[in-house]
Amino acid sequence: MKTMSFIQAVDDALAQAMAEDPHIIVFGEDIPLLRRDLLVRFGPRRVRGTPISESAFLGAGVAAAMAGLRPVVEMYMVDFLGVCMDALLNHAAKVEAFSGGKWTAPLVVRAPCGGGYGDGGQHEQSLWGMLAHIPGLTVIVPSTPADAGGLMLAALKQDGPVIILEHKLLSEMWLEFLGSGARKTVSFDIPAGGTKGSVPQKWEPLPLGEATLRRDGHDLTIISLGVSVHRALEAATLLEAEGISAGVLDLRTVSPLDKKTVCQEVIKTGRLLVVDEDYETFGLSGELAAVILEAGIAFKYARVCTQMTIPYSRHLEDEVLPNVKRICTAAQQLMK
Amino acid sequence: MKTMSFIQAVDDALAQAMAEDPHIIVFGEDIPLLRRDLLVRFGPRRVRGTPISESAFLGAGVAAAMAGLRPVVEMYMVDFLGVCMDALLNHAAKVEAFSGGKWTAPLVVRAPCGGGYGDGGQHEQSLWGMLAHIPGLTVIVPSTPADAGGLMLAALKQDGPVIILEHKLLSEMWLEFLGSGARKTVSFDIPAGGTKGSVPQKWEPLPLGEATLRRDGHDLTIISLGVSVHRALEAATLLEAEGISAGVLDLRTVSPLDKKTVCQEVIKTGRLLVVDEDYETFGLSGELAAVILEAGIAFKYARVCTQMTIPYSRHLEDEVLPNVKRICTAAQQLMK
Amino acid sequence: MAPDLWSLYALMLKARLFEEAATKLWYEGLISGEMHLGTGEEGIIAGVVSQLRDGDAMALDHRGTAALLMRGVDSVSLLHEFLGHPQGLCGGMGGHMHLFSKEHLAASSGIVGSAGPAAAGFALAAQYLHPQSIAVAFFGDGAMNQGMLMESMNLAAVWKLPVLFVCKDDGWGITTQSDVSTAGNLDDRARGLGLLAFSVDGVDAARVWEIAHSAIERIRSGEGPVFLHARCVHLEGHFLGLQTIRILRDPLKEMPKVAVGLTKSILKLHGAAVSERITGLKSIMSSVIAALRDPRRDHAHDPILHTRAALQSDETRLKAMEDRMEEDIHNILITVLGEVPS
Amino acid sequence: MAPDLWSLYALMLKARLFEEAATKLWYEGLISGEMHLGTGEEGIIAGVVSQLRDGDAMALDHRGTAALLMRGVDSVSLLHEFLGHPQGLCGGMGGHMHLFSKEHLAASSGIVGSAGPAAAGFALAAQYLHPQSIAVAFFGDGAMNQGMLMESMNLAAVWKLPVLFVCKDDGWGITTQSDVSTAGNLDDRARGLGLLAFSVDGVDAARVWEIAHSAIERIRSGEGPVFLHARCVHLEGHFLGLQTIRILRDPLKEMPKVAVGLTKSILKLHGAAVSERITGLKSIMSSVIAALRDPRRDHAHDPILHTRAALQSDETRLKAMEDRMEEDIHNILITVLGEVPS
Ligand SMILES: Cc1ncc(C[n+]2csc(CCOP(=O)(O)OP(=O)(O)O)c2C)c(N)n1
Ligand SMILES: Cc1ncc(C[n+]2csc(CCOP(=O)(O)OP(=O)(O)O)c2C)c(N)n1
Ligand SMILES: [Mg+2]
Ligand SMILES: [Mg+2]
Repeated sequence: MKTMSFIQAVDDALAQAMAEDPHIIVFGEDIPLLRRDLLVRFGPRRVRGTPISESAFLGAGVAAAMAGLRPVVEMYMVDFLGVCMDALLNHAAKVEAFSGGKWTAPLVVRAPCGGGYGDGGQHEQSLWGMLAHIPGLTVIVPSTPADAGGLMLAALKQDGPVIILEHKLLSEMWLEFLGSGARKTVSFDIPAGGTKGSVPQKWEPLPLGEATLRRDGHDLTIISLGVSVHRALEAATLLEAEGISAGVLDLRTVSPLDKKTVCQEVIKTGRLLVVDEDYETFGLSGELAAVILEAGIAFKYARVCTQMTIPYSRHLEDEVLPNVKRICTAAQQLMK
Repeated sequence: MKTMSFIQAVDDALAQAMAEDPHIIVFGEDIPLLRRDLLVRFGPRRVRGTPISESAFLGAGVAAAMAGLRPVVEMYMVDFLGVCMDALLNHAAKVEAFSGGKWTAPLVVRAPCGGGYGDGGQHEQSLWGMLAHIPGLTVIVPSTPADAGGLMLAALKQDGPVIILEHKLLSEMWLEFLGSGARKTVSFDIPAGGTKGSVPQKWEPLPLGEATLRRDGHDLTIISLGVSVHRALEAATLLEAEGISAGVLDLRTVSPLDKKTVCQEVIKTGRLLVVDEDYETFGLSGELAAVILEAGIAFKYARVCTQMTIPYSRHLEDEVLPNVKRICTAAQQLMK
Repeated sequence: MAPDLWSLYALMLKARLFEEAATKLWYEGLISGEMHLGTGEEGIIAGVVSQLRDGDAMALDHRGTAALLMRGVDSVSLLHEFLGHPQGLCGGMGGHMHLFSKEHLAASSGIVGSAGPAAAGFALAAQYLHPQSIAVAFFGDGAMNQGMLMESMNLAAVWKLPVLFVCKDDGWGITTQSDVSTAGNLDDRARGLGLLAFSVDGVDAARVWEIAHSAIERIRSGEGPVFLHARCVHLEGHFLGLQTIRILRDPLKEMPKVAVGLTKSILKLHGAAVSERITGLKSIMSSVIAALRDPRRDHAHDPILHTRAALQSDETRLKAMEDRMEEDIHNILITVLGEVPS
Repeated sequence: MAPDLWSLYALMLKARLFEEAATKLWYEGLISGEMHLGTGEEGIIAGVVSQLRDGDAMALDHRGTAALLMRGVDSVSLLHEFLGHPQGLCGGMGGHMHLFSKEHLAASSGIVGSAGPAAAGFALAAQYLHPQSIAVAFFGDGAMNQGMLMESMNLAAVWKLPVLFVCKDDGWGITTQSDVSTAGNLDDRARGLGLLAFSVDGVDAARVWEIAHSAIERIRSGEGPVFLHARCVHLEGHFLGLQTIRILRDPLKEMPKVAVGLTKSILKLHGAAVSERITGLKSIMSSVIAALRDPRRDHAHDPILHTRAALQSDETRLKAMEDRMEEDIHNILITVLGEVPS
């Protein structure tokens, strides 16, 4: 077993795939610098920088995928999908349906997401709930290096459009690039288990739509993803001391959702606490409630999510994003 | 009591407000023709056509609202918000938070939505689930002329951004414009109760975030909005004949959601059937499940929504959009 | 090089007859939704599409029918698609605004401007997979104001992508005239985005062919994208049943529907000063009058008649061709409608 | 008309001292997130903002600090905001990329290009509410490739909106040089969108003032939008701690971090041919070397030094002004930091 950082793992899996499949190309703003290792290994033809025009290059990625390439299109941050949502909503996600199943757009969109380092509300969103609302998109949110690499590989073998959201707190590269690299005076609440970890000798694709149980528990089930998985695990340890046994299920993919495992775990405990860094309403936390109710399961439910625009102030931000304290309080409530 | 068509009601309420408040202006593509009555009454200064550049004019609407106007910005169809989602996601919805509550963007976005007339998957979406996911937006989906007018007036008095989605099947104007006006050979499943109805002598704003019970029932509660309310009412009549008493709650506003009434009704019947023309996953139907569970209510749950890209073929389309038959079947299942 | 007028004529006629048939079916209610015809722009489409080869791609807008037919998509499967038939080109899932043929590397979209990014993406794939292949984007003058289209011109220019951007300029976007919605000059705009720009009158398919020919040669040789600005007139207006056109064609029937509201609005208490209301009324009238004066009513703008005139000397061959094509479309209709349960 | 050099200098110096103070606080970890300075573009900002009046609006990008200070936003409340303090301009909710002052009709945004639509909207409101007021959009050269910005130029032109579009062209978008990302010519592009276009070297605040002055007169008189293309050099690069700048300033420390990965990538099995890998390596090196040759290292590009040179003859006044302003910023720091619990 090797050890890798989160971003190393994604890039390493991508590099492995690029070595095998010459159809994979990578482009986005500043990519020559940001993916310089890939550029040097695979050459400037396959690793390209783009103008600041997301609608053009994401839209081009969709069509290039239809025409036989396998583009990995990088967005600077998931928040900026606002300027080019059309390419995903009305094109990538619909090609397969529109063509009567005869044509697909196998592109991978890579975007940093998430907050906790003080960049403010236009740069720290999660938005996977919004993206997963669109039929035809696969949405991946890994929480560990091993998952990040394995899911990247799976994305590159998928027959339709896939979005991989990489949390900036898990990525030393992003934090260093966004300013921490120049100063030792800031520190963020970075989950160790997510930023570094063991990875397989050779990458194998992980199945898409399979959640994984990070911790077993019999009193309540915490379902989460991304950085929040680590917050949930921390909370579960604290809760254990209080005699509450909390399981933690890591979804890994938002869409497709692993309904089977979700239901199985909630049946076990009868209590669900969703911990979701994305906005609370009309998103993942609601969908989980629906899916379990549809299965005819009776359970108690609570959620800890982001309820408003993320504040700039580090202090306010930490309160607004799901934190260990909020998770513990919600869990205690749920046990009453 | 007067009688008006759905679109007449919206335009009439808007005209009443424009007569009172000179800060209201209206713009969008082809608006001089589409809102010709408003143009003639209020002059070309207040009713303007725009180039086909949604990002520019929706974004301009946000800033114009911040600077003291009250723009009503029209999108040709809600689907096209894909090209300019940024203006709502990262600007309109966030001004208030970003400014520490000191500044708001009171604009009203008007957009036709919905399917059932054969325009295909890029032109018949609902998307309110996606929009309501964004904190800071008010999302309105009226189902009758009286509500449409009253809610339009309320939107024009609101202190932040509001989106009103007007279902094309409820709007003779849109159907006529989109082609039916030229041929008598097509007919759609248009709900009579939604397209014409009595309206107040003078418009008063309706409260935002208040659902209304269209039909009382004690076996199950159907929660719906827009055209689907009428489908639900039709289904409820059929169900009654089978001895199933179904209530129908019309949400009217998606965000803010009338949690109180929603919970109250579901407590009454213990069964919830959501009928939602928007995409099924990660949207309204899930949020309703979550809200009721959070209130600690135990209930049975099912949903009839749009599960995939809407097909062009009228036949397939009718199966994919929530229809009376699917509603009845789901209700019967829920009673088992 | 000179184009073969006969084959250009054949391509145009084929599309015209097909779209005329579709028009009938639409009026009969057998085709649902909106219906945007390409009648009037066939000169542009034929002049460009006739030069495409295997491996070339097309990104189409809401008027993609003619381009697909001329590129060789089967008429029966296309008509099936219009009727929402499971055997249609897209299994009835797409309809006339969302036509896709993987075999022909052709994709349509109803989102104005999206042909730009799509063509850039097809061209990017061509750079890797089929050097010397190109991608064509077809779009209207209204689309030139859509950001993503301008962005994609810049992208194509900096990446030297093999794209021919074809603007079919009919001077309108639905009911809005371009001179009130488009500032500056489209050719300058394209040049400011790094493209070579050429202008042509699309009524003359042969002239389009010639200009497109040299543009495409340039593009194939890797010298980067070109902008082809081609004027045209859409003979049926924006889409079938467009209100302003209806008013023109049947004023007695259609005018009252419109006039009642307008008159009321002129008289309503509260509102703009009377003078401003009159200005408003005038501006609406002028858009109807503009449609009246619309060159679409002048046969001189029909590219099919234009090319036909040049072929008229060989009347026998012309008649034979026209008869054959009429029979073809007749057979297609029989094939397709024969199956449709009445 | 001629500008008052002393007041231009005072505006620029105020912003510079403030941003230098902010830099220190950022390095000390008291300011979170990214930090984009406007140091180097003060000549452009001062030349334009000094001409704004009550009722005029500003749409700002990620470098809005200088413009807000020069427009009269209180320094203390701005610094409080940077520190995330509840008494900050935005209650600590916005931070340096999302600064809003309703009183000054000024709004910033971190979304590249969004200053275009925002300025168009402010100008639209001005048309109704404060005729003769104008809106200014400040944005970079990279933003010129963003569709919504180009769209908004066209919109402003067809609606004759009173907007001054100011492109602060530093030749870079983060680590990408504009000559590889921008095709054509920005002035032509703006003209193709219906705008008048002027070019100026932003190091010379007085020259900016003059050109902006005539542009703004024109705009106030209702003749429509103008594009002002002003070159500048960002003395600190894209944002504080930019990697390429770090490598330049401390190669012994920073280079190994980068070099290890690059060397490995050169040697890895499977991948491009060696020649291509070398090309790739060269292209990365050249972006570092471009930063090395970057004019930002040349003091001749500092607008503050440029204007100072013209004032040097009156050394006493200059010293008095500089001393006073340094004291001001010192006091501001004391006020603000005095409250921050250490
Ligand atoms: C993004 C978007 N905005 C608006 C529309 C509605 N719409 C459909 S066609 C059209 C006019 C297009 O004009 P032009 O590009 O000139 O093409 P033409 O119809 O004249 O051929 C508009 C506004 C749309 N489909 N997509
Ligand atoms: C829509 C969007 N895309 C990408 C980014 C990331 N980004 C922030 S600043 C920047 C570069 C902007 O370049 P320019 O407009 O020239 O301004 P400069 O920083 O050079 O002053 C980029 C790409 C963003 N914030 N928004
Ligand atoms: Mg047109
Ligand atoms: Mg720049």
